[in-house]
Amino acid sequence: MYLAKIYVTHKPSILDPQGEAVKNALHRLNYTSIDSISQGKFFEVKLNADSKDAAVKTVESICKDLLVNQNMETYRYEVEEG
Amino acid sequence: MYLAKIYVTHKPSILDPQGEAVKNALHRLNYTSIDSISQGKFFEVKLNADSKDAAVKTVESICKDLLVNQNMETYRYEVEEG
Amino acid sequence: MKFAVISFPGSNCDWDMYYAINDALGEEADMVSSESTDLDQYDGVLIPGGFSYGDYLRSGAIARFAPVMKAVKKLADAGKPVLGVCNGFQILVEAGLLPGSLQNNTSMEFISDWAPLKVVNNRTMFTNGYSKDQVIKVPIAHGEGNYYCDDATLQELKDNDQIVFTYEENPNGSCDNIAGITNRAGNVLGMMPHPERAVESILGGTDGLTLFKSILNQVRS
Amino acid sequence: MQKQVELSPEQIRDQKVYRDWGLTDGEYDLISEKLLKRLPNFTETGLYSGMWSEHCSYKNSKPILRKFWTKGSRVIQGPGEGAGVLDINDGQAVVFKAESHNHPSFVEPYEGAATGVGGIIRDIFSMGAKPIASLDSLRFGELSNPKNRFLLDKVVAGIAGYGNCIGIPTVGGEIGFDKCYDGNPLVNVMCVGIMDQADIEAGRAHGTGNSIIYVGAKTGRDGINGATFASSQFSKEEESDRSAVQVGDPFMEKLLVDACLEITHKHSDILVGIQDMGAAGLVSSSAEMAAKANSGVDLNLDLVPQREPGMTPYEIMLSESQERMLLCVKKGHEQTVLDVFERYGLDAVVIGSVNDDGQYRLSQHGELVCDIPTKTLVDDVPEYTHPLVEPARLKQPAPHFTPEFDDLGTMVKQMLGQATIASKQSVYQQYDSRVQANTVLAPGSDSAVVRIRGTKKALAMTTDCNSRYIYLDPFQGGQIAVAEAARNIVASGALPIGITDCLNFGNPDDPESYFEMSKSAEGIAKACEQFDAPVIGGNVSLYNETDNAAIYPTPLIGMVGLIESNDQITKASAKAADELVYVVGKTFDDYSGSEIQKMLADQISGRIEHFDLATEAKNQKLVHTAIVDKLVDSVHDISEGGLIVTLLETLFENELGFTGKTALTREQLFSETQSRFVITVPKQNQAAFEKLAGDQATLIGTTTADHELHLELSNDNLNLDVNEMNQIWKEGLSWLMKSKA
Ligand SMILES: Nc1ncnc2c1ncn2[C@@H]1O[C@H](COP(=O)(O)OP(=O)(O)O)[C@@H](O)[C@H]1O
Ligand SMILES: [Mg+2]
Repeated sequence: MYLAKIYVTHKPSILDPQGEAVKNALHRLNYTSIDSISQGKFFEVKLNADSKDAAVKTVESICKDLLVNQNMETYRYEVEEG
Repeated sequence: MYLAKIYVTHKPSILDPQGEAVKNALHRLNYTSIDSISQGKFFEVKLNADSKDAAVKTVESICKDLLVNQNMETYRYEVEEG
Repeated sequence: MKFAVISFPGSNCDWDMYYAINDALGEEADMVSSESTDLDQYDGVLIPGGFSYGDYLRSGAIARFAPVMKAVKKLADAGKPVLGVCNGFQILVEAGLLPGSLQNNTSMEFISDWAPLKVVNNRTMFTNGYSKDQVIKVPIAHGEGNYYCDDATLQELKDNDQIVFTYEENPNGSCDNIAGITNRAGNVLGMMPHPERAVESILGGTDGLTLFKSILNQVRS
Repeated sequence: MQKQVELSPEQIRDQKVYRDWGLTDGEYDLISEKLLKRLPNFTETGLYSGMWSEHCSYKNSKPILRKFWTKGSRVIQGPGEGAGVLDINDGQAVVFKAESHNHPSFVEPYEGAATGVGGIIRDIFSMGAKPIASLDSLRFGELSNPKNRFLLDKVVAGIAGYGNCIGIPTVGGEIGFDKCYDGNPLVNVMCVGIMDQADIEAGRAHGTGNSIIYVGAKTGRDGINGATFASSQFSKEEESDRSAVQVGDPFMEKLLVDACLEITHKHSDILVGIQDMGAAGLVSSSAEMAAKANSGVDLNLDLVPQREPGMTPYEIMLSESQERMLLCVKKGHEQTVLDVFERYGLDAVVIGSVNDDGQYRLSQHGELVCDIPTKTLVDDVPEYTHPLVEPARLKQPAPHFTPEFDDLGTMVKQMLGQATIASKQSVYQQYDSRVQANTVLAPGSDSAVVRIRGTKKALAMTTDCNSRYIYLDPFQGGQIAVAEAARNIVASGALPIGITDCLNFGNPDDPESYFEMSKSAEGIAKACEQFDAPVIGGNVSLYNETDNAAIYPTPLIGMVGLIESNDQITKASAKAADELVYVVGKTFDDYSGSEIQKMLADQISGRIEHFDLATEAKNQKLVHTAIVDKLVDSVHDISEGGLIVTLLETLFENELGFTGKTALTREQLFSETQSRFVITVPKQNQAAFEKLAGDQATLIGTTTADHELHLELSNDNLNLDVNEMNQIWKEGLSWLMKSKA
């Protein structure tokens, strides 16, 4: 069994209304030291694979197929045995 | 300026409809090797602070105040200068 | 009776609630901004549906910090009626006035339809006009209406008769088919279905009007 | 900072860079030799390319749009403004318009559809109207292709995501499936608003020294020069766009709607004009507002709120960032307006002012980066007429098609499960159709009906277009699209008062495609006059082709009808057992372009027969009179799938049955002869109804309580369990969607 941690974030030039709204809320709560905030997704995936390489391959392809909208998002991941 | 990376995940005992839905979709796409998947949130926060300690303190408290619903979610973070 | 309808940035059922009280029920309701801090002149508070602050982060999470929420708590503590519908329910939960949480529908899709509901508890100030186990028809419209709480909380809800409405056909995966609950004292009701959309027969039914009439009954008697 | 090196005017000319932006050699020469008498610089060339694109200028479609009938006694504002306006009595007006977002929805379906909704809503409230309802009209390739399932899923989620959040009910729409939409899905949305006639606003900037105020979201590198790309054909290699995808923020737009309506209602004395920033963003809104008022503007781009550092004038002016509006406000009164926006938490900034020399002047970092006559951007666009060539398929239509099948019951079941026929509930239940608490008929009936609070009036609305008929006969097909919309409006108890359109076609440079466009417009125009429903606005989407394969010509009709008294609102579902069931209109062997032809022959072909506007109008009048006289309980028009589908749909909701007899053949149950309705009449009204109807209606049976259907035909008998049929129909679409790989 392998454990993959996948981090999905907005591409820089894409509008992130969610992050904006959270930042504004924090400012209203007087956290004025917050300069910017962006909200992304974080997946923890447990999967079976014959090797780490095979696991990485699967992770790469589920990112492309489903987890990530490549029009708007970028991603990175770590895979470890676990 | 400090950069905090905050990871928010469902508590293990709590229902995660989003993770379930993603898993089912992956199974329908024939990724049968996926054993489980949980979907959380990932924030990148840029903030001003006088010291790393001060930054950590702010991050801790914005998590508790707003970013995390402690009934259902847990969190961890890393803070670095940046 | 004089109600306050709380309007948050992004509330979109605020006027529906306002008209339900002023036109259909024939009582008085004011539209009150979420920035206001004083609700002392009101006999009850109605927190409407919508997408407060875009429902970004988690639905209701940002709204809970609006200045008005302190006043809502005060009014709730005084035993006056507080009703949260849909996003209003989500806000009450985030604010800790009601237990549990509202998660994504299991279909991960928004659902809008008429839902048959069972009145499980008709001895509350919101439901005294219904008979026990009466099935009523009220519209639902939500993406995050999947009520969830831990087992201990659920047991408490049951033991204290806090479950008020359940779905006849569960549309969203909520535990024990819960559609609406009260706080322990029974004066704060949160529900996903929209009673304010069922107050005129031209709109498809008046089962929701009975809920507002129940509040009047209680206060007047 | 990614400071781009901009090409010099000479480089633009010599390397013919303007061609990449969609300007032709002739257009470029016109600009440099006649209009400017000098070479345009980089920014200026970009502005012309955006403003002279088909999407903004209608340079290819204007000759066609002129064919439409736009007068009508109710018209307050015809085509030309953000949206058209019609008088609905008592000093009130209805405002509506439809818009396409085809290309963005193909590239990024969720955001493309969502921003389509956001865009059309801005057109409505920029007129001063409160948006009260939206509708959609969607076309996809067949669901056997996973890409189309993905597109449908995401497009619907996008429409729902935006409409539900902003709190405007999505009350109706339509969806069709045909191979030709593979790679060219259509996503059209329509928005309807109401207002007091006294509050009408216009998109104008006049009065020297008056201020130009920018409000709403910051400008980013979203959809830069999208108007130009929307006006070009797709090719497979070019699926990825150069600039960032536009993302919608419905929360921000909700604040914008409320704030702008507050200004139009409370501060109309200081508001000169207001317009949304749609295609070609800041340049089109500012240039159009100024050109309409014969003035010019001076804008300082440093003042434009920007999301990203280092944006060039070209990027700032042609960005299609969403949720932005432009206002012209009387000099000295800016603060009043800024204060309102501030209360809603919106960014609002004075970015320039109106001038009296008619120049369009932009400065950035203290430099003049554009200085051209405003009119040249808007009014000097050349207009193109194109050769028309009748496509070969129209000259020699295929021979008459007669459906052949074994078992009638099996055929009915297969029909009910077709994507185009099956219930769309799994789609429309994702739309909040009741927010605002005015929806009387939500999706599921013939047209949606929204009452006008505080009056006895209600508005009926529908979107319709059977593109198969237009493909087979553009002129008659155009008429049929309008007739079908009117039929849906009438079925709900209303009378049509006007239409908006969305002309979705292929490449106008293709003479056959242009022929289809031209002929269908003539058909639409003719039918509009017949039904007293002028065209008050619309939108054109050309170049819907992938690698030279064009869609069926699809001129969407969005129609609005008025119901004077809300006790006339009529549903499509029969209410009770023991009511008489009539078919209004005659049934012939009409299978060209029908669903059954598509099912059995896997293509459509043939000649459109037996349609004429006079018969259509006569049958609609009968139905409307019967409704007003309170003789009928339910009315459902007959469209795709024919009589049997309509009859079953009439029975489903209340789980009724039917027993009856007809002289029709079993094949004719699937005929799609136009101008027909299924209606139910309580027995006590039989004499009165039959007297009114004469030979226009035929009694075919009665409703029963046992959810069984027994129908005797001239050459067969049909016996069905209505609840079983209901299940097939209801689950058909989800079933096709779930057959995921
Ligand atoms: N995409 C959609 N969005 C909202 N409602 C829809 C959609 N597609 C169909 N509907 C609703 O489903 C019902 C049937 O649609 P349709 O078959 O197109 O009707 P008709 O053939 O009478 O025009 C209508 O009430 C329509 O508004
Ligand atoms: Mg119809």
